[in-house]
Amino acid sequence: MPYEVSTPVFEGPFDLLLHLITSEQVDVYEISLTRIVDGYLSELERLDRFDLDVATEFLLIAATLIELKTKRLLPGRDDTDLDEELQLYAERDTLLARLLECKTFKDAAAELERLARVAGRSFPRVAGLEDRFVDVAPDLLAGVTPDDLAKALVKALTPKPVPRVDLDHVAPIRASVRDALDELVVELPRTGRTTFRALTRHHRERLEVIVRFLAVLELFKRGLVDLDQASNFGELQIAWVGPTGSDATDLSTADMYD
Amino acid sequence: MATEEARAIEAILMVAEEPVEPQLLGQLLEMNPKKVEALCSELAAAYEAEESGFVLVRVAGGYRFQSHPDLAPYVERFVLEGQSPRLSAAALETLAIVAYKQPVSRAQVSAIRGVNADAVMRSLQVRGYVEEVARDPGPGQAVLYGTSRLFLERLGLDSLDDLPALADFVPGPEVMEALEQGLRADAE
Amino acid sequence: MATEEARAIEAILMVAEEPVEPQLLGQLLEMNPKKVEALCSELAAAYEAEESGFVLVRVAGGYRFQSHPDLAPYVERFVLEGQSPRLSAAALETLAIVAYKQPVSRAQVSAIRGVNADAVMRSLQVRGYVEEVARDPGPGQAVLYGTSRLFLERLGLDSLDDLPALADFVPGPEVMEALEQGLRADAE
Repeated sequence: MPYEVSTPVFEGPFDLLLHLITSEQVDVYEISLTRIVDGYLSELERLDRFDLDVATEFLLIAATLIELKTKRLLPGRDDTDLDEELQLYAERDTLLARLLECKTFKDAAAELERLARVAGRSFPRVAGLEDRFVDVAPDLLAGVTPDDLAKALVKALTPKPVPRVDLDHVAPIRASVRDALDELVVELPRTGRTTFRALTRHHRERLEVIVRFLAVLELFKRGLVDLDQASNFGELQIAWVGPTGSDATDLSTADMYD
Repeated sequence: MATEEARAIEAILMVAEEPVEPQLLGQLLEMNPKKVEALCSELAAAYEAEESGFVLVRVAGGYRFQSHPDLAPYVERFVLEGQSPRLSAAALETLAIVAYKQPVSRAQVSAIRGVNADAVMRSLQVRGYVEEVARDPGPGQAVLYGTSRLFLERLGLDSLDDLPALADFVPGPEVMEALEQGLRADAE
Repeated sequence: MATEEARAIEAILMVAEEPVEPQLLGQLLEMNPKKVEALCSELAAAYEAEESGFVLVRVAGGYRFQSHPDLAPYVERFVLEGQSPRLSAAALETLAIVAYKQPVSRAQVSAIRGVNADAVMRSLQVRGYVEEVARDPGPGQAVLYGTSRLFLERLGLDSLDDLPALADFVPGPEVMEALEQGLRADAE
């Protein structure tokens, strides 16, 4: 099976976020968004055994968190675009609402589990009809045709569907982060120094920008690029510091995004 | 002492393979289903008082005999197999969403869980806990899912009305506050 | 009043589908089969004294609960009016496997269906659609089953040769999808 749904790590992005926020080690009043973002990023690193559709959701939430974090780092809001800010709050509220929903069903699931465990201690009687009543019983084959029988056999011989994660709906962005990395290790050594804005000028989709951003972060983590932001709202400067001659750049561990 | 009707109920439940609805018992015994329910309660109480090894329970809309939960260790030894494997946390959460939101589409379930729920939904369907109950009348006509009778049986519930109220699980103010704090965008 | 052992016997017999031998009960309860027999007699007498709607009888070398003969008219009505008159999908599939693969053992049927088919096989046998036709000559000498004459009659077939050829039944789209998904998952 390609992907075991019940991994010991987090089932989904909300799961992780819930854990990070409500985890006992974190004092309610001292919750640091930075730590949450860090937790997210480190979980992203562990995603190598996950499927891409899971990773995508993680990325989306990580991106929202990074946006929130960026906002929080701002000294004042006088020069902030009000629309942008409202949108950010709306996103935050959506996230909050989804988290609450997730938590609600998590707790409901625990109760269902308890009910099932209690009920599972009692076994039903399914003995069915005693032989002496069989003659009384109506003929169960009434209305069943030989064709029905053949169809039933075909059905019985058909392998039961193997549970699998359907990735079709994420196909268009399937290899985006991987692709972005591949593009960047070719593009960056050539340009040497550039800005994030320049890197994403051809990308209109929000998700495309996010995966490029994550690809840049990945390169930064590997020490292949230097990042610099001269001022708040300043352009994110990206400088290639890895080896030149892109073929030499080993991205094999970036398979985590496949 | 035992009435003919109570004895007939015992006899019928002894040969039934599934929970028998009080309406059906009433029809067979030519008596009011309410009266049937009262009789079944009396019978259940009598078994309880006699410390019987079995119980008479109402589940999935009907009555049936079951082994007493106390004696699970013995019965488990006898049954050996048959105990269905435990559901994963993912399966349980998905099942909870279907149970409370039914009728619900796969896409809606996935949206709530934040991960694609297709595989889990399919395995719940194969196990018989979840089934197709309708089609979305809107465009696309998505298949809508609900819980099955087997789900009720496995949880020992008489009907969906017996599910604990979802409101009971809505996080309390301290969790809300924690979540809000965690996502605060204000500058500090 | 009720001893743990007596209660355990009640619990086990309540969930058993076939008569349970005193030897097996003794093994499960870690007690002498003779003692089991004595306890079962006591239980049977108690049900009798209470005018229960069921009886505990010794049959085919074992013990089982049955409906009380007095109440046969009610049980017959239940059988006629209460039971769903159609063969379940599981039963039909099992019957199809026996029809096309005969002679076939229970274990083989279970293997094909992917779930234990013993209970369904037994009910098909009780209904008279399936019967023992031979013994596997190999070790273990498993009982081999085939369809009965009654089965042919009910389906309006002259002989097994008249069963429709399987080639005519191209799997439907949903079956193809399931097959494909099975293959895809394997390939990954």
